[in-house]
Amino acid sequence: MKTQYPMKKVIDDEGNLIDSSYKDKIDEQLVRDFYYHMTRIRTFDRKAISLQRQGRLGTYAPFEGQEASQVGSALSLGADDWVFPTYRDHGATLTYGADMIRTYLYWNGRVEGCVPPEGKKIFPPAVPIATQIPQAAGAAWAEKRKGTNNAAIAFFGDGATSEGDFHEGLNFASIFKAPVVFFNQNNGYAISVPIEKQMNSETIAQKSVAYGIPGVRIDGNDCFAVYFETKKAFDYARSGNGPTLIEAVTWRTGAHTTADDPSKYRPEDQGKDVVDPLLRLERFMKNYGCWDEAWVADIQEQLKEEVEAAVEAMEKFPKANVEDLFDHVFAELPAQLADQKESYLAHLRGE
Amino acid sequence: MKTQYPMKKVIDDEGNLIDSSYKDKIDEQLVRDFYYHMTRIRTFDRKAISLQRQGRLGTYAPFEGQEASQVGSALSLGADDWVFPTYRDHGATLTYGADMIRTYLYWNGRVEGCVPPEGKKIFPPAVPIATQIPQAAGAAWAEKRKGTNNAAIAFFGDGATSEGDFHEGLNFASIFKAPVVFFNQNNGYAISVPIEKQMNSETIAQKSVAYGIPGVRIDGNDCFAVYFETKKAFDYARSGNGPTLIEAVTWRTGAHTTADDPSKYRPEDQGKDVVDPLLRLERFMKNYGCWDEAWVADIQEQLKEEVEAAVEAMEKFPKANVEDLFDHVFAELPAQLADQKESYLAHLRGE
Amino acid sequence: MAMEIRDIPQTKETTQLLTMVQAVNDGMKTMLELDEKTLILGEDIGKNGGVFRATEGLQERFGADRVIDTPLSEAGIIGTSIGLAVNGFKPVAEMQFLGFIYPAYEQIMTHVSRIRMRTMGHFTVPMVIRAPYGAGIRAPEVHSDSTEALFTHMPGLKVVCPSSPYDAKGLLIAAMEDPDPVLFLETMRNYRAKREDVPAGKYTVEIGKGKKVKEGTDVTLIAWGAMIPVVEKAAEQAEKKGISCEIIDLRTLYPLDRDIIAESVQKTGRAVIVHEAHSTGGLGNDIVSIINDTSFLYLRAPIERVTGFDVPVPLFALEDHYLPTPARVVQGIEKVVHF
Amino acid sequence: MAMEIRDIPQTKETTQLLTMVQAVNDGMKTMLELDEKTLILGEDIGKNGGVFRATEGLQERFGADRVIDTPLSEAGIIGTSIGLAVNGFKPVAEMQFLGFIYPAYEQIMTHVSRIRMRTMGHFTVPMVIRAPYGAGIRAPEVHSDSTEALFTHMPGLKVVCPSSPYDAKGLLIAAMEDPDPVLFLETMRNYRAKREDVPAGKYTVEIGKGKKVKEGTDVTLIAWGAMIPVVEKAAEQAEKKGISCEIIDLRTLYPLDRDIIAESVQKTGRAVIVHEAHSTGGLGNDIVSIINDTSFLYLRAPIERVTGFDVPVPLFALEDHYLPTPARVVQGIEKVVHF
Ligand SMILES: Cc1ncc(C[n+]2csc(CCOP(=O)(O)OP(=O)(O)O)c2C)c(N)n1
Ligand SMILES: Cc1ncc(C[n+]2csc(CCOP(=O)(O)OP(=O)(O)O)c2C)c(N)n1
Ligand SMILES: [Mg+2]
Ligand SMILES: [Mg+2]
Repeated sequence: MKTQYPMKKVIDDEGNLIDSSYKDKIDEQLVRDFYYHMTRIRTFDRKAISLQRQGRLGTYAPFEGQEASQVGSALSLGADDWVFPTYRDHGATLTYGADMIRTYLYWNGRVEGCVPPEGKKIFPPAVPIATQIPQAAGAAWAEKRKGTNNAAIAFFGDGATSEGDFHEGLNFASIFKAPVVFFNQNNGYAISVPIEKQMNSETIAQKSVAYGIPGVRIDGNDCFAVYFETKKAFDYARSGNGPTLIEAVTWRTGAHTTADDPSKYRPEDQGKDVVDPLLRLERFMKNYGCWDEAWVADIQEQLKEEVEAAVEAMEKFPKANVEDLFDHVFAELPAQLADQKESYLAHLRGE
Repeated sequence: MKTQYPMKKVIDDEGNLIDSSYKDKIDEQLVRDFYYHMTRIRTFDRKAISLQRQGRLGTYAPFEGQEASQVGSALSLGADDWVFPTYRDHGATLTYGADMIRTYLYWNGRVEGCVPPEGKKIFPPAVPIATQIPQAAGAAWAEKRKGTNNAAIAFFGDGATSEGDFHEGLNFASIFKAPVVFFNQNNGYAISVPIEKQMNSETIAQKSVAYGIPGVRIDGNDCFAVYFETKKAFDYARSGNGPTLIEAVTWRTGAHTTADDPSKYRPEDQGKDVVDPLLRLERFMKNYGCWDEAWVADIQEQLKEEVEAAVEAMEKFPKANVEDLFDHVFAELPAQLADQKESYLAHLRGE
Repeated sequence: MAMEIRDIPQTKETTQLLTMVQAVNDGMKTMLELDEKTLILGEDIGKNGGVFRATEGLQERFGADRVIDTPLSEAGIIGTSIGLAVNGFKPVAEMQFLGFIYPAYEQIMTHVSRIRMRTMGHFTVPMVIRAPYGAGIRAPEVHSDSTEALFTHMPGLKVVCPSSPYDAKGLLIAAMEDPDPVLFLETMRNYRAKREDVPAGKYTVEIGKGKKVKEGTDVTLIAWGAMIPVVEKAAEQAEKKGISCEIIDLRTLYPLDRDIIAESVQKTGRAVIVHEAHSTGGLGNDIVSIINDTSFLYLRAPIERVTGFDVPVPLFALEDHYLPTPARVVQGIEKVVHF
Repeated sequence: MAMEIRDIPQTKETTQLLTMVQAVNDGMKTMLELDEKTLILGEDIGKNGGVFRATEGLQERFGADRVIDTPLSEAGIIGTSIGLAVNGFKPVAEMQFLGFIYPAYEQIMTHVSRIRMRTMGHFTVPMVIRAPYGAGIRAPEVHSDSTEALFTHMPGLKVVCPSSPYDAKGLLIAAMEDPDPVLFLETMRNYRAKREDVPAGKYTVEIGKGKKVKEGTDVTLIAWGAMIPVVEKAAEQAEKKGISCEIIDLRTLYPLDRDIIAESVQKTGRAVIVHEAHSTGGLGNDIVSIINDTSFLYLRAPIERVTGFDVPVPLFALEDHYLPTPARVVQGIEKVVHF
């Protein structure tokens, strides 16, 4: 089966363009955008881990190693599309326009972190695995019904494909030809469970056959492959053809979350041969003469500042308001809940 | 996709053997067994409908038109295999050895109808759609663990493939190589919803690709194709290779249940071209010189008597015992439930 | 208390004599006409008109694009309805029977009920989930569950359960206009039990308000949905024994109308709660708590609960034994009155 | 009342000082050794030893064939465990968090709890479903649910929730030997809170029996699992104010130990029930009903419930406000005492 789903690459590990048909599609601005955003989210991510270690952030899910997948797919989105991320896709949402301060707040247990900037249709991260998949199908279907040209993307991991919601979501989307891209990041593990214990199929892409939709397997550490294939899937969706399943094969460099210790379950040498996606892009830039040391130093400095400022703002953010515990459950507080709120506030006031 | 899953047939609509490789595998006893059981379950089924019309049975789910699928698959089972049927598979369970009186009792709302004969591992019918699929995988897995040569079969309809449990069950079975046959009867409808509104794939067989397991599409009205392909799947399973997904394409001649009116949703001429599986077998028997009028008349008479006797026994069965409402919820009645039972029995006694 | 807010009916003069299931149908039809964002989704709701005919004629009238036959996939129905609802539509999703809602439990529990709170109101899910419920019609296994309590323990979701055609239409329209998700339970047993004058066009019955069905002085009977006729019969029999019963139809199961319960129990000093769900974990216990919290000093006898037993709803040969009967309710009434 | 039936421990003399999570681990280890039909299934329970290390070392010791890493598929885990259980095995299925059990809700609700009744005992499902539950450890969203009440309204299933290492091991072994399915809830918050002497080898604590944790005369405090330490602290504070508290640890949530509740409340005349689940639909209401049914005439004040609020468990910045605190419990105690 595998052979029917070869892995698409545009550049190789050494940063050489191996599919010349893309030559004209790649311009310097695009390459810089990739590099900028991948650097940006990595800066964010590493800072988050260090904050967590210092006790300044809650349990955190890092995405290092998956930057090409997240940036490539996020940059292929249109301005008015819907994004349904998981807890590991804040690289993608930050790239798409999520607020950095609020993204940190989320990882500090602040509900404000679930609220996207006005006009950005970014759903809060799905924590129960795979539940966002039918939701994305529904949101996309709604766009189609409204006659817009907008689409949706659902992010999910390899582990998510084992859940019933993956199946039901893809089935619905395929039947109603919802303009949605099912973007799978296959990082080889669901926490500690390697992919061969999660499924008997050799690829995730082949699961598309069950729904009669296109399935593509791409090198998820090749930002060009990710970007162009996702764009193609969006074009296909916007043209009324329905969903595509994309399997972006990638690698989670670090732990599942800061509460996890991958040395317990990953063979020591596993992943050693994976070339870091940012390094791969750097090699490409060097190979093709668009590596600019000064620019790189410049953005690194700028991004460090952006991240530091976001952390500061996060830490200065007004304290969590206990009223928010009660006020957003319903549009209007039911009487009993209003009583609970009232008497708890009185209790806090020492009454 | 469809072309990758052509429909396997052994005999055609006119009863001609179209795959000569089966010539030596078919003997007269097998043919007679098919004819006997298909006639038997049809007699049962028609009687059930007529009983329901007379108010002597509850809502009933008929299977007329699907006899070749049910008998062919049931006869391919080994003596110690597990059967996980739906509410429409009592043709298969009767053939496999379920008690006819109890089968009628089930349709009269009697829990005794869920109890199989000792030694027959027939699970009660799955009413919540697709839930039996992971269960069958589990029971089969248990046989494998025990090192027996036994397997399991899960029956389910086309509609069931839309549920998450279908997906999760097949995924588990494929990973753990459970000796189970997933036997789908694609009768074209989930109640009123035609298959093209249930799924975007052209076949159900192709859904096997998602699990890296064999998928076969067969003519479910051809008892030979059903029998030999299911047997093959069992051989494959018993040899340690894991599950197979079989799509038996068939047709539900009548209503979904006696509470349903298919004229509301099925085009009048749909299904008119489907040759009744029993007639098809009769043609085969006539074509190949094993049609014996006297024998047929004989078994018809005998089966009529068997069915009448079963109906009589069902109607003479001891009345439902109210204690059974309480006594089988737990191995031992918890105190509160014992109180509920006690006080209700007292209430019934007029205390 | 038990106020009903009615919009001016579209066709003022007209009322129709409708059964409950027809009233439900009429409610959906009314809103499909008035609000183009309304969508109906479910299994067999199109040409077939639903297994109980609740959606009869709607697809023909409004098209297969608004009255949508879905695949057999409850999590898929609710999951996509969430996407439709956050993106501007008002889905009314039918679960064929309440006993088949469980595959969608995760979507309801972790998303339908939580999206507003999680996003501080940025995303909301104004959807209705309709489900026929309850025993007593000789349905096959698992078709007869009455598990409302599994949904009242889920903050963020409202639960409504009318017992009459008038309330059914008015509450359904209120649910469809509610900014929050509503589970709308329909008693199959009384789908066609009686007809009632139902106004044409749009009107609403306020969610969260019970209704006093009958005035009385000796004991308060509290019930909803399928149990209202049972309680009414019991009250009749009790009156013959000289016991005057007040009957409260809760109509909304979350949020509960505490005031109507307290007011009545404070008057009568005695309460019998009747529901067909299991005793343990049933909503009756919440009502006992409400009475404990509001009316402790008024109580002249322990509160009685007459409920389904703590056993799965049995196959139908025994279902009449599972269900509360007027005789069992009368027994409960006598117990509290003669305490 | 609160009897404990102990089998003779295998290694008589030995006890170990264990935390709750170690005791759970030890319970599984003990039964994996004694009963070859025992299987452990779940996500990340193998090499990883479970996200809380509850299954640490078990796969290494008993093999990947008996301690089985499953795909991320709760309905699949429970569905296949049903098949394993009816076919002779004794599966212990781990749900990674109680908040992730919902995808398996249909399998539990319509099969795990009903197979015995449906087949008059011909097929049975002797399985255990383990799930860490509750808030208070700054876990991410949905990881902190305490929704035991969704499972006590499901006849056919037992629900157990220990609060101490000793009870945890004894009840877990009892659950694994029970002929019926048991949901076994583990308080994450107290997984490592204290150590206790736990006998080596096999012993059981009887399912269905509460335990009197502390004698007292003025008020009965009823709680379980994660709330026991909270209630203990509250009792200490109340004692300083001269209020003598009796504490009941229910330990089993279905079936409830009615006798221990009634006996204590009849003595004290006052009750405060504490749980972290939402108030509406919470098990506290069942306990109020039990007291109403058994001890009406003994009550000197309305029963108080101190519970989680009727809101979804919030993201962790607000979770301490969601959870009952000793201070809130003391407030409840004072309310009933000074009624
Ligand atoms: C329904 C459900 N079950 C279990 C979990 C616990 N859990 C969180 S992440 C995870 C693994 C997810 O793996 P994958 O989908 O591959 O995504 P990745 O973490 O690798 O990005 C698990 C089991 C959950 N969040 N939801
Ligand atoms: C979970 C669930 N949802 C809905 C139903 C109601 N229902 C009963 S049979 C059926 C259609 C099943 O179709 P299919 O799987 O094709 O089997 P068939 O009836 O054609 O044999 C439906 C929707 C159910 N039993 N279970
Ligand atoms: Mg992964
Ligand atoms: Mg069908």
